Amino acid sequence: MTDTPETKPFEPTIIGFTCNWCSYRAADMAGTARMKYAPNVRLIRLMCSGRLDPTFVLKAFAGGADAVLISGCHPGDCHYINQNYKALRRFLLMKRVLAQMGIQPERLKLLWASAAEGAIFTREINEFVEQVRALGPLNWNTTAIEVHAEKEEVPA
Amino acid sequence: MTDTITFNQEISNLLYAAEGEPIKTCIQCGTCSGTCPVAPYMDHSPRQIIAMINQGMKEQVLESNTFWYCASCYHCTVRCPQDINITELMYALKRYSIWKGQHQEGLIGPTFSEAFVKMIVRGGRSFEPVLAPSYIFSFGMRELVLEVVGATELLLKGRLPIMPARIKRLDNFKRMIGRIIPMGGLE
Amino acid sequence: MKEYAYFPGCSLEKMASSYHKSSIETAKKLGIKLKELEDWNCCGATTYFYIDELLAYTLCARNLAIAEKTGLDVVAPCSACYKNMYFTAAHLKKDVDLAEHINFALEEDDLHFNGTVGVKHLIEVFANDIGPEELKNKVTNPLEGIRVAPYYGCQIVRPQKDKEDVEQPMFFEEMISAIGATPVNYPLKMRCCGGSLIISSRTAALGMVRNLLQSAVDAQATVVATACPMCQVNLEVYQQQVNQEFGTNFAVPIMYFTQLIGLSLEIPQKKLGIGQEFIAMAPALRQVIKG
Amino acid sequence: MDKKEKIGVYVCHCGTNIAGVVNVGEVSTWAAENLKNDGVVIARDYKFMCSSLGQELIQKDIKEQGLTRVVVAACSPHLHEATFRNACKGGGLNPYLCELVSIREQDSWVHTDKIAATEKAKAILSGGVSRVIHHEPLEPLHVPIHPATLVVGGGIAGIQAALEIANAGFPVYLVEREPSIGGHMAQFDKTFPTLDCSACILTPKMVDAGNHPNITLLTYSEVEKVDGYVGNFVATIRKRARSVNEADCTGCGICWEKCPKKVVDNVFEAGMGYRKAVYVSFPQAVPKYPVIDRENCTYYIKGTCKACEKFCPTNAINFAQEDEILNVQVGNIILATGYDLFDSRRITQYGYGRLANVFTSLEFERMSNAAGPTGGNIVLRDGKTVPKVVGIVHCVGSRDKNYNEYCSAICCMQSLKFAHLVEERTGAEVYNFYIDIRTPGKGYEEFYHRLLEEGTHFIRGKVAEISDAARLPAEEGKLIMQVEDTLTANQLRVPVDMVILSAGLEPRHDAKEVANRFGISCSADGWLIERHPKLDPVATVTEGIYIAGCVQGPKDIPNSVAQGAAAAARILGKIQQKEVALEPIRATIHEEQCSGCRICNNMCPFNAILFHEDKMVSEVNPALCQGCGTCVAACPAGAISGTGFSNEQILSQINGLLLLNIPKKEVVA
Repeated sequence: MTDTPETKPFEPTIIGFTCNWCSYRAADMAGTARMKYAPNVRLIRLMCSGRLDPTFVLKAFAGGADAVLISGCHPGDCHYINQNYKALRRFLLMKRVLAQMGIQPERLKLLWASAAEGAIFTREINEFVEQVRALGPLNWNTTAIEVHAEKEEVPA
Repeated sequence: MTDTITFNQEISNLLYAAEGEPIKTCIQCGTCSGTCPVAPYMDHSPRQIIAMINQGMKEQVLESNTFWYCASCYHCTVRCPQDINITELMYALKRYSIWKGQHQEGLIGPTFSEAFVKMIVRGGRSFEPVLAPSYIFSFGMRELVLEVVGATELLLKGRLPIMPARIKRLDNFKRMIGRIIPMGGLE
Repeated sequence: MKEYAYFPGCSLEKMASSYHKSSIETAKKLGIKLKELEDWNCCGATTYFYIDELLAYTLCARNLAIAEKTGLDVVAPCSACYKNMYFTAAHLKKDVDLAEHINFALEEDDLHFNGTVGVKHLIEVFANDIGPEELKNKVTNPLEGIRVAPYYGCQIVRPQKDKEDVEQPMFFEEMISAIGATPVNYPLKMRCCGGSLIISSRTAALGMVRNLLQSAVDAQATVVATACPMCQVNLEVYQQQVNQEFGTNFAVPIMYFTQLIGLSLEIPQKKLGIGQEFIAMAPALRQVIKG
Repeated sequence: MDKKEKIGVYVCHCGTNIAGVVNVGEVSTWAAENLKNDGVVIARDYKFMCSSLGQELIQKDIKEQGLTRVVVAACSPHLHEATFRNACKGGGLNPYLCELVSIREQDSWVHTDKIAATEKAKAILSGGVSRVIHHEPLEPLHVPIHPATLVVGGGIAGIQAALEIANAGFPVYLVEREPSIGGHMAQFDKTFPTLDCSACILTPKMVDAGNHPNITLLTYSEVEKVDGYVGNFVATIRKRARSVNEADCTGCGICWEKCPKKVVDNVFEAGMGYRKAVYVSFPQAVPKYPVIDRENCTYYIKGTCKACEKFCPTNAINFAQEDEILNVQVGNIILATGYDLFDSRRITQYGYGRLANVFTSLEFERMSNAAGPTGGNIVLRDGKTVPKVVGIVHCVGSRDKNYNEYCSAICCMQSLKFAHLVEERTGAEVYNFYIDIRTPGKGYEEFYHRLLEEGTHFIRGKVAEISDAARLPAEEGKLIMQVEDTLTANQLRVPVDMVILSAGLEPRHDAKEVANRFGISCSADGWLIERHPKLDPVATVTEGIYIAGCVQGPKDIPNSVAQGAAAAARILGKIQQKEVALEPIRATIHEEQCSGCRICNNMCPFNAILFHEDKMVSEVNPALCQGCGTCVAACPAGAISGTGFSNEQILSQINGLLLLNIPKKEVVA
């Protein structure tokens, strides 16, 4: 594989939402164990995957992300009893919404990872990055940022 | 990318039915070998075969009779505490061994399997008498006599077909198979 | 009238024709129609999986696709056919890529597998869809005094399909009780008979047959009942060789469960294929055979 | 933003942990130049930000430069968030105006490409800067702590916890479902590895708990409901009718002596022995009062008998007694509800329930107990034959994905103890069938060695099946254990007279309901989840609720006792502080924006949202709210904001994280 400037592979940018208790700790665990994964994912910590507002996903896509990862505790393991089921429902809904907006639903991924599953976290991220790389850049029309109510000043 | 594929991975890749690489998770508890009704006839117990795969002992594994003796009874599979589909693993080893053309001498299994498959590919259905000549050369004489005795009795009782049954849409059937594997390999 | 798509499988065409006959007749008498699949092909048995996994799935998928066209669940009387079809359907439903690949091949025969067909073993139809209660009500000739060793064999419950008990199921026993016979409890009812080894590893297979027959005889069974043509042939045809090999003296009739049910429903012996066997069933059944 | 924030950025080298992969100098220079418009006035990198010198650096800048926000790019917030917040506080800045972003666990430790890692660090830092602008100064919530504690479960862990708290001078309610406290430990004969008698060491503690002036013992009782929050819980407890007036009963035992109804004791005697319809669980029961088992009592079934009433010298029998409902107020709760034994019937190939001489571990415990149903004689199910060969199966229901994947931790030692007792009392030959011998505990490995010296057979292999199918004359009338000796690769058929299944531990069958009732959660296995598996093993995510003993996971007696004591210590610390500070991560409903749709009401798993019928708006009780934010995301009117995780904070963080990509996109478009 020789990379000439023209064939340089596309590097996707992925925004990942993690919950404070399981998946963020899974990421910590991956770090502590020095597991290696692709540097394309940037994480945002929420207290719970149930906090995930669909607006966040749209905002990420509008802001230039090529894909979004949502991750939380395994079903049944939620630190807030069962709020990750709400994340699951929102995830399924978001997939449909994305399809209607012309974004491949495969650009949104849901990952359950417990605090001990750094290896799973690592593996899934690598797979997801490859999957998104195959999908190519999103280039979503950034005017779609108007779709949602929030008006943000984009830092220059 | 620079990693060479291990024997464990090669076998795992042949395991469509048992996703992933479950062989690695074996804890060597011996449930499979304790359960196996054929284990006393095998040169290595199923548990040892798994350990040997994980150690990359390819030659020794292919030389063993273990997987050819597997009776596909799935008793080990339902008991395995690690959810390893051991029976499917034995299938994978058979496939690997046939593919590489490498197996213990004097085994009937490989020849028989190939003959059987060729027959289905030709006619769509299995038929027993035709099989005999295909594997005769690898049969011991005593077994051959016994087999003929059995077959004759079945024939006398009207329980063996004289003519092999064929399916009707044989051409479609052959083309269908052609889309999965190149026919040259088997015909 | 309940209706099923019926996949007889190669052995039932001739070798196990008595199983075929007795299945059709018994089912008919119990109000179940078994409609044979048109132009079915061999399921590949276990041997096919030795050669090429994908090809094995393709063979089964063709039958499943043909069955799917009928809109009925497909029933297989042979345990190996059943297991192959069941797991092919399960894998194809789970793995869209696999299904796509195989459907590409099926196009050659104008077929498509959608994953809607259900797969059942013939014994499940009798045990669950009819059930011991209804069976008991329809029995006119209870097989009293017949001690039957129910032989489950391997691939009906193994590998696990759902949440059923894979170690000590009881549905066969319940069915035997329903027709008035006595199910005997013997420890090897779930053990493999070595059927798939009889050609390739005869010594091992004969030993397994011996253990099984011994266990049934120790429990004073007069007949062994099976639900698989491979087990039947293996246990019956090779009994003589077992006797030669181990100096034993077995002469245990190996019957299909449908033959036993048929007798209890007073279906004529001939229609049940009784008389085609090597080890005569008549002596063991003397007390219940009418006419 | 009306007022421009003054943000200080600090990039940590963490020695070479970060600096070895991320070019920290480049990151801080980049931040100083490119995040100027966001308000970054100073950006530094330093070898160890968490050191006192690093912290002083921040404090100095806050004072001298008048920083209003601080962003530290270092390790995971789970490690040092509190450190940097405290540093800010020390510098005079509200601690919640500090943001720690992780460029170690999430960057330098997981990537090898230095350029990519440096770019990612910039993005992470930029996200933190964008976020911190929207931080608000917060104060921790303070709530008073009620000095009483509720301990649920009267096994050894619960007893230990109750005694620790009571001895420190604070009131405890100890609730137990069975008629007596004592738990599983009361059923055991000997304890490993010292082989001291279980009852001898447990009974004094039970008596202490029963007599302690600070402990209110509520046996034959269950907690039905818990309301409130840390410091101020109200527990509703059902005290089931014993049909015996405790004030009058002397525990003399005449009632159960005279009772004509024999009942198989499936609880204490594990089905091996009998009790009467009026009974105490065992002779040393605490409290000493019996209960009438109404399901089996002749009087409750047929309306006649009353033998107990007739003979009771103090007229303590009260057939008309009704369940009592108590409401108790407590500041903290300890759950020590223990475990259930794995049901060995589930492994049908081991034949338990089908083959008479297959015993469970608990049956064996009762059998070997001198006070048990066989008077301590180890005999077959016929009650008289002494076994000559005994097989012990390890890992029954444990380390098996078909049942429980985890290791039950106690079975190896338990099996060794059984092996020793069998040999000592019967002289029988003992076979241990194990997968791995696990003896991590003080004196445990030494006990294993003792067994090896005693000549116990150890066969490494998981037993495949146990049957009575004899093939050889030597196997006639025996149980045959089929197993591979994995060390020699031989398939063995070992004929034995008796099999003991060393069954594993399982979560209580109702663990999920209990967890729900107390507002905490179970792992997929069903054990209750601790706040942190290493650093906080007895607390839970719900403030004020602690767990101890096997309810948290399988463990032996010393560990259960340690956890009971640890949970008590945590609570005593809390009680002595008199009030508790809570993280101010809470949801708030803006009344003027609330449409009263009530969607959020049912979303909340902690029932923290109440609805004001009069004003038709919902309100969050900040003491109950745990801050998960689900309601914030769900509110269709956007009327709920989540402190610390507000929409503005997160949306800005997204923007910040993507800062480096935006120019690239524009070029492409």
